[in-house]
Amino acid sequence: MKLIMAVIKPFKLEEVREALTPLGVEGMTVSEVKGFGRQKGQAEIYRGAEYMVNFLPKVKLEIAVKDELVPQIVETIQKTAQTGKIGDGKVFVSQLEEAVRIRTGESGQDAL
Amino acid sequence: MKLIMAVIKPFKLEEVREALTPLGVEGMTVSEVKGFGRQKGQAEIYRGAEYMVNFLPKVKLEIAVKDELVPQIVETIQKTAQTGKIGDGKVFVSQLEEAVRIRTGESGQDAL
Amino acid sequence: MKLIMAVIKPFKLEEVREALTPLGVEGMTVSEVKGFGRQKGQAEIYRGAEYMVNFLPKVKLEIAVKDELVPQIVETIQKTAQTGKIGDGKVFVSQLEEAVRIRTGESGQDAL
Amino acid sequence: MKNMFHKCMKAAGRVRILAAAAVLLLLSGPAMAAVPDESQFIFNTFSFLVHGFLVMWMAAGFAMLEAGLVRTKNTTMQCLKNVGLFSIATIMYYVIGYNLMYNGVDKGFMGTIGLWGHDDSAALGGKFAGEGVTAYAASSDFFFQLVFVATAASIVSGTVAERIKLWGFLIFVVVLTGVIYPIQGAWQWGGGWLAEKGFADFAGSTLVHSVGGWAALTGAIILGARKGKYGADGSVRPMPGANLPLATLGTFILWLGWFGFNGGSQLTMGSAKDVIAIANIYITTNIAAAGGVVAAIVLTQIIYKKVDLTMALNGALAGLVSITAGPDSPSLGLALIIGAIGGVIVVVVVPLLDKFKIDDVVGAIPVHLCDGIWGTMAVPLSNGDAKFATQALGVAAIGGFVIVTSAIVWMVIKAVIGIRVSSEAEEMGLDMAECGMEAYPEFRGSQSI
Amino acid sequence: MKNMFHKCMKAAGRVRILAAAAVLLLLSGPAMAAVPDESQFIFNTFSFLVHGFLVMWMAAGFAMLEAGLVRTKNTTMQCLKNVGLFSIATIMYYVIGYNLMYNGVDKGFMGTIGLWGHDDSAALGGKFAGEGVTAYAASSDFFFQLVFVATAASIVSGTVAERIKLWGFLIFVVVLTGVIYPIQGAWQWGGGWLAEKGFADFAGSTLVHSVGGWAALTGAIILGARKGKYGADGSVRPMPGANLPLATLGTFILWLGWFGFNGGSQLTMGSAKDVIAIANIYITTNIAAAGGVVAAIVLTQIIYKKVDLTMALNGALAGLVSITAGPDSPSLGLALIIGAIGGVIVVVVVPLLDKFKIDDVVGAIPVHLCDGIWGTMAVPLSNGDAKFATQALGVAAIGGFVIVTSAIVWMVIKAVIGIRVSSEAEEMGLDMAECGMEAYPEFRGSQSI
Amino acid sequence: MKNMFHKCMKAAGRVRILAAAAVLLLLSGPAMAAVPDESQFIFNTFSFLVHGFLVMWMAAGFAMLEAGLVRTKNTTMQCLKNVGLFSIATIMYYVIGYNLMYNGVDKGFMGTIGLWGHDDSAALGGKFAGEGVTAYAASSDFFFQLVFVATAASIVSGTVAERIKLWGFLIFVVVLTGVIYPIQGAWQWGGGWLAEKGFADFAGSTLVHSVGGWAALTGAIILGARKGKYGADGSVRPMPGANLPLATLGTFILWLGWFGFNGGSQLTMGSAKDVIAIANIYITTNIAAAGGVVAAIVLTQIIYKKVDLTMALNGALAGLVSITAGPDSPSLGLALIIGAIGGVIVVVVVPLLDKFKIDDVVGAIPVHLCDGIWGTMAVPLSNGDAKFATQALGVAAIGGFVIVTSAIVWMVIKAVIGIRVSSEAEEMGLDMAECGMEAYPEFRGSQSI
Ligand SMILES: Nc1ncnc2c1ncn2[C@@H]1O[C@H](COP(=O)(O)OP(=O)(O)O)[C@@H](O)[C@H]1O
Ligand SMILES: Nc1ncnc2c1ncn2[C@@H]1O[C@H](COP(=O)(O)OP(=O)(O)O)[C@@H](O)[C@H]1O
Ligand SMILES: Nc1ncnc2c1ncn2[C@@H]1O[C@H](COP(=O)(O)OP(=O)(O)O)[C@@H](O)[C@H]1O
Repeated sequence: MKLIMAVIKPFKLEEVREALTPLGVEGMTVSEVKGFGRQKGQAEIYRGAEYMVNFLPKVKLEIAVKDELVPQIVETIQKTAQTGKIGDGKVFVSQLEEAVRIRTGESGQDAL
Repeated sequence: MKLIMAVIKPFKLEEVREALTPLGVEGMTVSEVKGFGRQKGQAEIYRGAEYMVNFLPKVKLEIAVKDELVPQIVETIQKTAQTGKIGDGKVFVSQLEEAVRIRTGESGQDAL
Repeated sequence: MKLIMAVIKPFKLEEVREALTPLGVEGMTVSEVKGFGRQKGQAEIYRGAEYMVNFLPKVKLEIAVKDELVPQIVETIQKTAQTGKIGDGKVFVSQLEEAVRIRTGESGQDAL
Repeated sequence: MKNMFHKCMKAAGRVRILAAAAVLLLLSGPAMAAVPDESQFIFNTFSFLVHGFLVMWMAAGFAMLEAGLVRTKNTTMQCLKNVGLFSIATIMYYVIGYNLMYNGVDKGFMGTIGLWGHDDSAALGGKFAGEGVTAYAASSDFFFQLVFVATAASIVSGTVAERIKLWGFLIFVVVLTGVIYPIQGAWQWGGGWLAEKGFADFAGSTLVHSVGGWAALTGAIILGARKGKYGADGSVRPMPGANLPLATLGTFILWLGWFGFNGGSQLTMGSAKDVIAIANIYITTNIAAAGGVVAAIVLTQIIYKKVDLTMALNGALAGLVSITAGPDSPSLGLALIIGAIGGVIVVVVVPLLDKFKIDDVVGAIPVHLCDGIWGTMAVPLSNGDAKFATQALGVAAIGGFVIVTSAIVWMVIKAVIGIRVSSEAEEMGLDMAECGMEAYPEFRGSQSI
Repeated sequence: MKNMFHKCMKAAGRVRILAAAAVLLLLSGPAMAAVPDESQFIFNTFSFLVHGFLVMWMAAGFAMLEAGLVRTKNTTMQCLKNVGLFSIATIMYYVIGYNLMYNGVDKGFMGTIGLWGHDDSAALGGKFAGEGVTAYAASSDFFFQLVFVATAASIVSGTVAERIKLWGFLIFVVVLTGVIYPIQGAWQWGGGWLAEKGFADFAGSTLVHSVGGWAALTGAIILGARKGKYGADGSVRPMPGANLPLATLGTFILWLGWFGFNGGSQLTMGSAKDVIAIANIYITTNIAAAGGVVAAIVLTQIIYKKVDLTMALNGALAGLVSITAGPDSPSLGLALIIGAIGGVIVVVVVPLLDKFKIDDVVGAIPVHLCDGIWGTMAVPLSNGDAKFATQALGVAAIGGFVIVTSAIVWMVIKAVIGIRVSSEAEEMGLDMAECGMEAYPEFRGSQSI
Repeated sequence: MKNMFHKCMKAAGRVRILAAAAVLLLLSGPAMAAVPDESQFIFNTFSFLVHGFLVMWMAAGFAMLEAGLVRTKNTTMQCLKNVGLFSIATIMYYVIGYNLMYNGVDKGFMGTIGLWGHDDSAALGGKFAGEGVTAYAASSDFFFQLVFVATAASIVSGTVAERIKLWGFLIFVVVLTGVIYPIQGAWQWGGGWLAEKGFADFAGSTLVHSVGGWAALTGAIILGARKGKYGADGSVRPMPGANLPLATLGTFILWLGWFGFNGGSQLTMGSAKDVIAIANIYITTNIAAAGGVVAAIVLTQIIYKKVDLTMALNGALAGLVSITAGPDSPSLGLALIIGAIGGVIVVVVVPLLDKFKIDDVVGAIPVHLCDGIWGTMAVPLSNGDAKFATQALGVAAIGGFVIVTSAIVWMVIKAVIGIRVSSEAEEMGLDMAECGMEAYPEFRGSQSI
C-alpha cells in the first residue's frame, strides 16, 4: 500500500475528490495547511505598513491506496488540480506498511 | 522506528491518549482534519436548501515509536477508538528513518 | 528523496524558514498542530475549576528534499528551533518514493 | 411618517385648541392641564432625537446582520460597505436629498434642488404655532429623516454582498440616497401626489423597505448569482454565514431600533394623545416581531424538521417590516397576526428566490420587499382611511419607479466601471482582493472543507 | 416597581398638590413652577418607553453573554433560544400574563385571566388625575412590564444551556412567562398580599432575578450536568466559553439596560421629586456594578493568582442584581458596598455549585438567585420602611412558589416530550443536532484538542 | 460641557426671562408658551440621563473596538481592562474626582478633596431657579460627568494594549480618573483659570480626548513597542486585529454614544433654544463622522490602492473627535469639512507614528490626540467668542500638564511593580499569562502562520 499526499489549491478540492471517486478511492483525509514555495504571496498593507504574506492557504490530502492504483491516482490529481499557475502544489508518494480499519479491525488493503 | 498515523473520531482522543500512556508512548502530535469515506455526512439544510456535508471532522494522531511497540499500540488504538459505527477511522503505519529531539540533539530511539 | 517532518514551537517558524532558504529549500508545507509530550501544559483555572492543558500548540513542517540535503537541513532545523527548554519538538525523516509538481507534471527531484 | 405638511397644520391646529383649553382651565381653577407650546416643542424635538438615534443604531444592526451572514472572506468588505453607505447617505441627504423630498413638493412629484439648512427663527422668536411654523427643531426632523435613508441603502448591501465591487456599490448608494429615495419619498411624506390620493404608509413599509428591496432585487438580477451558488442541474449550494451570533446581535439591534423607526414616525409627542399613540406603536411593533419569530420557528420545524436560526432572525425582521406601514391602528392581536404572516412569507419566499436563481445573500428581498408590500396592503385591515386600491397604487407606482431608475443606475455603473469583481477576486474573497485585509486573520477558515 | 395601585393614588395625589401650587404661583407672580398634568402624563409615559427599550435591549445582552459562554457547537441554539424566549414572553404576557399580574389582584394572590387591552379613555378625555386614572399611557406600562418578564426567562436559558431540548425549553418559557412569573408578580407589584405585608422589592431582585434563578436551579437539577462536566472522582472539567468578547459585550449591554430596569421602576417622572429619584437610581445602579467588578477582579487575583474575566463579568451583573431591590434609598457608598458583596458572593458560589455537581453554564444561579436574595435582604440597610423579617418572608414565599411550580412543569415536560437531548446529540452539539446549522462554520473548532 | 458655574447663572437667568414672558403671555391671551420651572428641571435632568447612558454605552464601544483590533492571544485581557477601567473610573470619580473638578474651583486650579454627595434640597423644596440653584438633579450631572472620565481612560487602554501588565494599567487608571483628569477638567469645566481666559471646548476634544491621547502617548513611549513590531532595519511588521466585525461594531457604538457625548454637553434642555441647539449638535456630530469615513476611504484607496477598513473606522472616530470641541456653532458644511480633515489626519499620522517606532495598537493617538488638537483649534472657524491664541494656550497647558503628570505616574508604577509583561508572557499572550483564559479557545489561531 502507498500513502499519497497531495498539496493543492483549496478551491480545487471538490473537483479532485469527484475525479478520484470513479477510480475507486473510497476515502481520504484532508487538512488545511499553509504553503511556502515559489509562489510568492502578494504584498499586503495594514494600516499603512506593507508586509509580505509568505504562507499561502493550501489543502493537503492524504490518501492510502493499494499499489496498483497509485499511477492513475497521481496522474488524475495532477491533471485535475492543475491551473497552470504557479502554486498549484505537489503530489508525494510514500510506502505504507500497514493499515487497519478501526471499526472492524480489518487490516491491509481491506482496511482502505 | 515507525510512524503510526491514526485518524479517529474527535471525542475519542482523550481516551486513546490515556490508553497509550501506559504502553510507554511519551508523546504524540495531533491535528484536526476532515475525513471523507464510507461514512456519509448527514444532509444539512440552510435557509431551505438541502446539501450534503461530505467531509466530517476527525482527529489525526501521529506517533513515532520504536518498532517493538507498534503491534500493541496499533491494537490499543483500534480497540479504544472503536465505536463499531461507520466512520471510526484508520490506523496507518510507515517506516521512519530518523528522529531527532530538537532540545538535546539526541537522535534515534532516544529522541522519542 | 526524503520527507522531513519537524514539529517545532510556533514562534520559531519564521526563523527556521529563513535558515533553510540558503540551503536550497524552495518550499515547505506547514500546519498547526497540538503536541503532547514530556512538556506538561500549565494548570489552568476557569471559573474556579483547575484543569490541565495536555496539548500544546506546535507547528508542523513537511519538507520534501533530495537525499543529499537531508543531514544539513535536519541539523539546521535542530539548531534553529532549539531553545533548550522542554517541548522544543522533533524532527522525523522518512523515505519518499515519488514527487510530482502539479503545475508542470514534472516528477522526481525536479518537482521539488 | 405621515405627510409632514399636513402634520404641521395638524400640530398648529391642536396647539391652538390646547391653548384655549389652558386659558379656560386657568380661569376655571383646577389648574392648567395643557402642555405649554414651548414644552410641546421640546417634547416633539426630543422625540425626534431619541427615536432618531435608535434608527441610526439600526445601521449597526444591518452591519452586524450582514457581517454575520456572509462568509469570512467577504466580511471586512461587508463592514466597510455598511460604514461607507451610512456616511454617504448622511452627506447626500444634506447635499440634495432632503430638499428634493420635502421642500415645496406641494402635491407634485419632487421638491427643490439644493443644500439643506435649518431655520428655527420662529421658535427662537418664541413663536411655536401658526401657519408654516414647525413644532420641532428643524435639525431634529432632518436627523430623523436622514437615518431612514440610510436604512434603505443598508437593505441593498446585504442582497448584493460577496460579489459586488466596492466602488460600484458606493456609487449606487450615492444615487439611491441622493435622488431615487428622496423623489419617491416626496410623493408621500413630502406631501406629493400620492399623499393626495390618500395612500397610507405610516413609517415606511413601502417608502423605505420596499424601496430598498426593489433596488436590491434589480441589483441581484443585474449582478447575477455568486459563483457556484447554483449548479447547472438547478441544485443550490448553500454558502452558510460565518458568524451567526453576530447575525443574532444585528437582529436584536434592528428590533431595538425599530421602536424609534415606528415610534418616532408619530412625529409629535407634545400631547397625551401623541404619546399614547407612540406607546401603542411600541407594543404593536414588538408583538409583530414576536409573531414573525414564532411563525418562522414553527414553520421551519414543520417543513425541515429542524429550526433554522437565520429564518427565525429573518422572521423577526419580517414581522417588523410588516407592521411598519400601520403600527398605530391595529390591535395587539391583529399586529401579532400581521407579523406572523410576515414570518411565513419569508420562510416561503427564501427558497423560492433560489428557484429563480436570484441570489440574495441575507434574505433582504423576502424581508424588506415582500413583507414591505404585505405590510402596506394590510393597513386597511385596521385603518379605515386606507383603501386597498390606493395602497396597491402606491406599491405599484413606487415599485415601478424604483425598478426603472435603479436598473438604469446599475446598468450605467456596470457599463462605466463595472459592478462585479473578477472571478479570481470572488474566489479569493473581496477582503483580500479589494481591502487587502482579512476579517478574522487568525481563525483558520475556508469554504473548501 | 412599587405596587402600581398605590402608585397611581400617589401620582394623583401629588398632581393635585402641584396644581394648587401652580395656581398660587400664577396669582402671586413669579410665574408657574408646576408641571401641567398633561406634561406629567407625557413625562411618565416617555420614561416607561425610554427605560422600557433599554430593558428590551437586555434581551440582546443575555443572548450575547450566553452565546459567548457556551461552546461553539451549541452557539446557534443559544441564540435561537434567546430570540425565541423573548418572542414567547411577548405573546404570553399579552395573552394571559399581564392581567393575571395586575388586573384586580386587590391584596389577593392573582389577577384575572384574559387578553390584555389598553384603555386610555380618561387621558384622551383630558382627565389625567383622580380615582383610578393612570398618569401614563396604558401601553407604555404594558411595554415596561413585558420586558421584565423576558428577563426572567433569559436567566433560565443560560443555566440549562448545551443540553436541553429546544422545544422542552420553549414550552417551559410559555408557562414561566404566562403563569408562574405573573402570579408571584401579582403578590407584590400587582398589589397582592405580599405588598400588603410591606415587602420591598423596588425593581425585582426577588420578583424577577431570583424567580429566574429558582427556575434555573430546579431546571439544572432535573436536567443534570453536561456530559463529562464532572468526573467520577469529583473532578471538574471546565468547558470554556467559546467567545469571551461576545460575553463582554453582553455584559455591557445588560449594564446599560439596567438603567432602564431600575430607573424606569420609579414609574413616574412627572415631577422634580421623581426625576431626582431616577437620577439617584442611575448612579447607585452604576456604582454597584462597579463594586461587583472590582470585588471579582481583586478576589480572583488573590485566590487564583490570575484574574478571571468571566468572573469579572459575572461580578458586574452581581452588583446590578444586588442593588435592584432598593436602588432608590442607599447612599453611593452603601450601594458600592452592596454591589461589592454581590461580587464576592458570585466568586464564592460558582465553584461551590460545582461541588454539588449543579452545572450552571453561565453562572446565572449565583448572579441572579444568590445576589437576588442578598439584594432583597440588604434593602432594610437603607430603607426604613423595609423589615428584615418581611424581606425574608417575601424571598421564601416566592422562592417556594417558584421551586414547586417550575419543578412540576419541568417534570411534566420531561415525562411528555423529554427535556434532554440524546448523548450523541450532546456530543455532536445542539447546533447540528437540532438546528442543522453551525454558528461558526468556517472557524475550525473542536473541544477535542 | 461649558463651564458649569457660568451655566447655572445662565440657566437661572433664562428662567426668570421665560417666567416673565409667561406672565405676559398669560395676560395677553394666546396662552402660556413658557416651560414651567419644574418641567425645565425634568427636561434638563432627563437630558443628562439619556445622553449619559449613551456615553456610558461608549465604554462598550471602546471595549469592542479594542477587542477587535488586538490579536486573539490578548483579547481576554483587553476586555478585562475595559470592564475594569470603567468600574475604577466610577469609583474614583465618586471618591475624589468630582469634587476635585467641580467643587469650589472658583477660577483657580482645582476643587476640593472629598467624597461626592448629592444635594437636591432646593429643587425638593420647590426652588428651581436663583443664585446657586442648579436646574437639574445633582446625580444626573454626576452621572453625565462620570461617563466622560471613563472615556479618557478607555483611550489609553487601546494604545498600550498587548504588552502592559494588568495591574500596572489599572493603577494608572486610578490616578488618571481620580486626579489627573479632574484637575485639568477643573481649569475649564470646573470654572477655573482656563475658563476665565475664554478657552472654548464644548464637549471635550481637549479636556477628554487629547487628555486620554497624551496619557496614551507617554505610556506608549515609556512602555516601548510590542516585541517584533519594528525590525532593526526600520521595517514595520503589522499585527492585524483578530476580529474586524467586532471593531466595526465598536465604532458604531461610539458613533451612537457620541450623540450623548456632544448633545448632552448642551447641559440643559428646558427651553426651545436649548433643544434646538442639541438638535443642531446631533447633525453636525453625525456629518463630521461621515466626513471622516469618506475621507479615510478615498485617501486609502488613492494611496494604497486598497481601502483599509480599520482606517475607515478610525476615520469615523476622527471626525467625531474633531467636531467635539465645537459641535454647536458650525454649519453642516463646515462640520463636514472639519470631520473630513480629521479623517485625513488619521490616515497620515498612523504610518508616521510607526516611523517613530511609537506603537499604538488601535490608533488612539492619531484619533484622540491629533484630532483632539485639530478640533480645538478649529473652533474659532465658526465660534466668534473663541480665539486661536486662547485655544492654543488651552491645548498646550493641558497637554503639558498631562504629559508631565502621567509620565511621572507611569515611571513610578514601572519602578515599583513594573508595567511591562515578560517577553515570554508577551509571546504566549496576556490572556494565558495573566488571565489563564483564552478569548476564543476553540478557534485555532496563531500569529505564527
Ligand atoms: N519541498 C517541498 N516540500 C513540501 N511541500 C512543498 C515543497 N515545495 C512546495 N511545496 C508545497 O507546494 C505548494 C506549491 O509550491 P510552489 O513552489 O509555490 O508552486 P509550484 O508547485 O507550482 O512550483 C507550496 O505552497 C507548498 O505547500
Ligand atoms: N483511503 C484512505 N486514506 C486516508 N484516509 C482514509 C481513507 N479511508 C478512510 N480514511 C479516513 O478514515 C475515516 C473513516 O473512514 P470511513 O470509510 O468513513 O469509515 P470506516 O473507516 O469505518 O470504514 C475517513 O473519514 C477518513 O478520514
Ligand atoms: N513520539 C512522538 N511522536 C510524534 N510526536 C512527538 C512524539 N514525542 C513528542 N512529539 C512532539 O514533540 C513535541 C515536543 O515533545 P516533548 O516531549 O514535549 O519535549 P522534548 O521534545 O523537548 O522532549 C510534542 O509536543 C509533540 O508534538
